[in-house]
Amino acid sequence: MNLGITLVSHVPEITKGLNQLLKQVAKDVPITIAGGTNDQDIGTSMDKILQAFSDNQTSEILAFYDLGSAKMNLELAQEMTSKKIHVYDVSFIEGAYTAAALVEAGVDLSEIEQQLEPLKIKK
Amino acid sequence: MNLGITLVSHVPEITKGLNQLLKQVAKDVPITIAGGTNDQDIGTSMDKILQAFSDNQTSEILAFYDLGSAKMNLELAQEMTSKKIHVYDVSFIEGAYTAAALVEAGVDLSEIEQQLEPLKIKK
Amino acid sequence: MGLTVNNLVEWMNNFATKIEQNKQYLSDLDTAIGDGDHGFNMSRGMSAVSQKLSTMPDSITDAFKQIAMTLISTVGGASGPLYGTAFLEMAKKSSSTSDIGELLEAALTGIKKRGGAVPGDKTMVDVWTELVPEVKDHSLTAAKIDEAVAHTKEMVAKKGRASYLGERSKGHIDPGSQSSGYLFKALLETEGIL
Amino acid sequence: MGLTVNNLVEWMNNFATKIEQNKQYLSDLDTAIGDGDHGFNMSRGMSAVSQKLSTMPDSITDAFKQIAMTLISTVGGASGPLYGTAFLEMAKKSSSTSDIGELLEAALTGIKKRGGAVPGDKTMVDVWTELVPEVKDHSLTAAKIDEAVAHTKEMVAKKGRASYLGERSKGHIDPGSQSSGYLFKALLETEGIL
Ligand SMILES: Nc1ncnc2c1ncn2[C@@H]1O[C@H](COP(=O)(O)OP(=O)(O)O)[C@@H](O)[C@H]1O
Ligand SMILES: Nc1ncnc2c1ncn2[C@@H]1O[C@H](COP(=O)(O)OP(=O)(O)O)[C@@H](O)[C@H]1O
Ligand SMILES: [Mg+2]
Ligand SMILES: [Mg+2]
Ligand SMILES: [Mg+2]
Ligand SMILES: [Mg+2]
Repeated sequence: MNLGITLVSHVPEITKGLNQLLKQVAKDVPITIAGGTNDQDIGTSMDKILQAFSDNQTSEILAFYDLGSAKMNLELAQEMTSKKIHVYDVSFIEGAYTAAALVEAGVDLSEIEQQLEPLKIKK
Repeated sequence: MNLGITLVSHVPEITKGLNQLLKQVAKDVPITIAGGTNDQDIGTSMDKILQAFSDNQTSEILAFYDLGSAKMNLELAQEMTSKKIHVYDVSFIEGAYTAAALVEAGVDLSEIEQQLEPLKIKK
Repeated sequence: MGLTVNNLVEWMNNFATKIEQNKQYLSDLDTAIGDGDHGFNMSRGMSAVSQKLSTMPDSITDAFKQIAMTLISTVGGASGPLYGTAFLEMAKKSSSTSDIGELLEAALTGIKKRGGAVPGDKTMVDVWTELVPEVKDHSLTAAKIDEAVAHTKEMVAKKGRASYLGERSKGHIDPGSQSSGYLFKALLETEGIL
Repeated sequence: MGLTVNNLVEWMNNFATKIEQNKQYLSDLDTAIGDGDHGFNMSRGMSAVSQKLSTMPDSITDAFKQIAMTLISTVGGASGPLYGTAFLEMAKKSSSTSDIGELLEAALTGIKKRGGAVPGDKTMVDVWTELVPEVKDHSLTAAKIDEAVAHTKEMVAKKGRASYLGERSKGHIDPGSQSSGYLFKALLETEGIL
C-alpha cells in the first residue's frame, strides 16, 4: 500500500470505532487515528494529528475529519509535516469507508477522488 | 423536547462517541443508541434498534445510520414500533450533529429537514 | 404434495448444511468485494434457524415467521433483514396460498422493497429475479441456479458494501447471490415442494 | 515606544486575566450557539501562555511563536488553531516590522486563511476586520471594540459550530468575537504598544 489514511475526530471513541469499521474492509491499509484533545477531552489536537501522520507507515495520506474545527488543526499539521497529505471535505464515516475500501482494492488516487466527489458536503 | 434522536452504527464505540459529541450541543435532547450486533460484533441489530426506540423518552424520533445495511434494520424496526420514526439518508455524524443542535434550539421538524437536505448522500 | 411444515423444515436444514459447508467460501467471496463476513453471518443465522426448527412449528405460517425472526435477530449483516424480510413476506402470503412459486414471488418483492435494489445491481435480487419464474414454471434446474449466480460476476455493484468499490466490484461473484443459490439448490433437492 | 517583549508579555497577561474573569460568560455565549466550551478553552490556553511567558522570551518573534504554539497545543477547540495561526503570522511578520497595525493585519490574513471565514460570517473575523484598521489609524477605542463585538449579534453564522443552527444563530453574540474583543481591550490598556 502506498496510500495511508488518517482519521481525525473530536471524540477518541469515534476514531477508534471507525478504525474498526474500516479494518474490516481494508486490513492492509495503514490507518492512524487522532481523536480528542491532548487531555482526551472532546476537541482536536494538532499534536495528535501530527503524531498520526508520523505513525502512518506511508508518506502519502488521505485525511478525513468530522467537524469543521478539526479541519483547521488538520491543515496546521499538514503545514508542519513533510508527508503528502490530502484533506477531504466529505461525509466523515462514509467517505473514510469508501476511501479505505478503494485503497485496499489497489485503486489509484485519482479514481478514489472521483468516487469521493459525490460525498462532498459543507462541513 | 418533543423530538428525540436515535443513532445506529455498525460499531458500538461509534454510537457511544457520537452520543458524547451530540450531548455537548444538545444536552436536553433524548438520544438513544444502537451500535453493533447482539453479540457486540460489528454489524447492526434490529432488536437493539427497537430497544433504542423504546428507551427514547419521546414518541417521535429522528434516526441516523452509518452504512446502508443499518438502514434495512432501521426500517424493519420502524415497521415494528408504534412510535413515529424519521430515517434520514444523510451524512451520519454531520447530519446527526446538525439535527441535535437544531432540536436543542427548539427548531421544528420541517425546518430541521430543510437543513438536513444538503447533507443527503448516496448511502 | 406441495409445501408442508415437514418439507419446509427439511428444506431449511438442507440450506443450513450447505451454508455450513460453504461458509468459508461465502466469506471469501465477501472479502473480495465486502467485509468478509457473509458466510459467518449466514452460518450463525442458519444454525439458529435449525435449532429453532428442531421443535416442529405448528403451521407453515408459524415456521416462516420463526425463520424470519431468527434470521433478523442473529445474522447481523445486510443479509439478515433481507432474508428475514423474504421469510416474513412468505409468512404473510402463506395465509392465502401454499404455492411455493407465489410464496417466493412475495419474498422477492419484499427483498426488493427492503433493500431498494433492482436487477443488475449485483445483489441477491439478481438470482431471485432469474429463479423465481423458473420455480413458477416448474423448470428450475441446478444448472440454471449456477448460471444465475455466475451472472452476478460481471456486474458492477450498485447496492450494498460492494457498491463502494464501483467498477472494482466487477469480476467477483456476489456473496448474497451465492448463498441465495444454495437456498434454491436446497429447495430443488427437497422432495415434494416443487 | 512601540512593541517590546515587555509590553507584549504585559498585553498577554492582561488578556489572560480578562479571559479568566469572563470564562463563564464566554462559555455561556458558546452554549447558546455552540458547544459551550469557548471560555474554558481560552482559559486553558491563556493560562498556559501566561505560564510560558513567565520566563521572559528572547525576542518579540520568539514570544509570538511561543504564544502560538502554546495556544495550538492547549486550546482544543476551533479557537486554538485560529488564535494560534494569528500569533504564528505575527511571529513571521515580526522579523520585518514591529508595527502593531501591520502585525495584526498579518494575523487577520492568517485567521481568514485558516478558517475560510469572510466578514459577515459571524466569527472572530468580523471583530478583527473592524478593529485592525482602527489600530492602524491609531483610533481604537473601547467603545469601538464593544460595538464591533455587538455587531456580531444580529448576524447569521456561516462558519463554525454556530453555522449548523442557520437562522437560529441570530440574536447571540459570537463567543470568539467576544474573546477577540478582550484581546483588543487588553491591547488598548497596555501602555506603549499602540
Ligand atoms: N440493498 C441490498 N439489496 C439487496 N441485497 C443486498 C443489499 N445490500 C446487500 N445485499 C446482499 O447482501 C449480501 C451481503 O450480506 P452480508 O455480508 O451478510 O452483509 P454486510 O454487507 O452487512 O456485511 C450481498 O452480497 C448482497 O447480495
Ligand atoms: N471557520 C472559522 N473562521 C473563523 N472563526 C471561527 C471559525 N470557526 C469558529 N470560529 C470562531 O471560534 C469560536 C469558537 O471557538 P471554540 O468554542 O473555542 O471552538 P469550538 O467551536 O471548536 O468549540 C467561534 O465563536 C468563532 O468566533
Ligand atoms: Mg458482509
Ligand atoms: Mg458485515
Ligand atoms: Mg466551542
Ligand atoms: Mg469545542
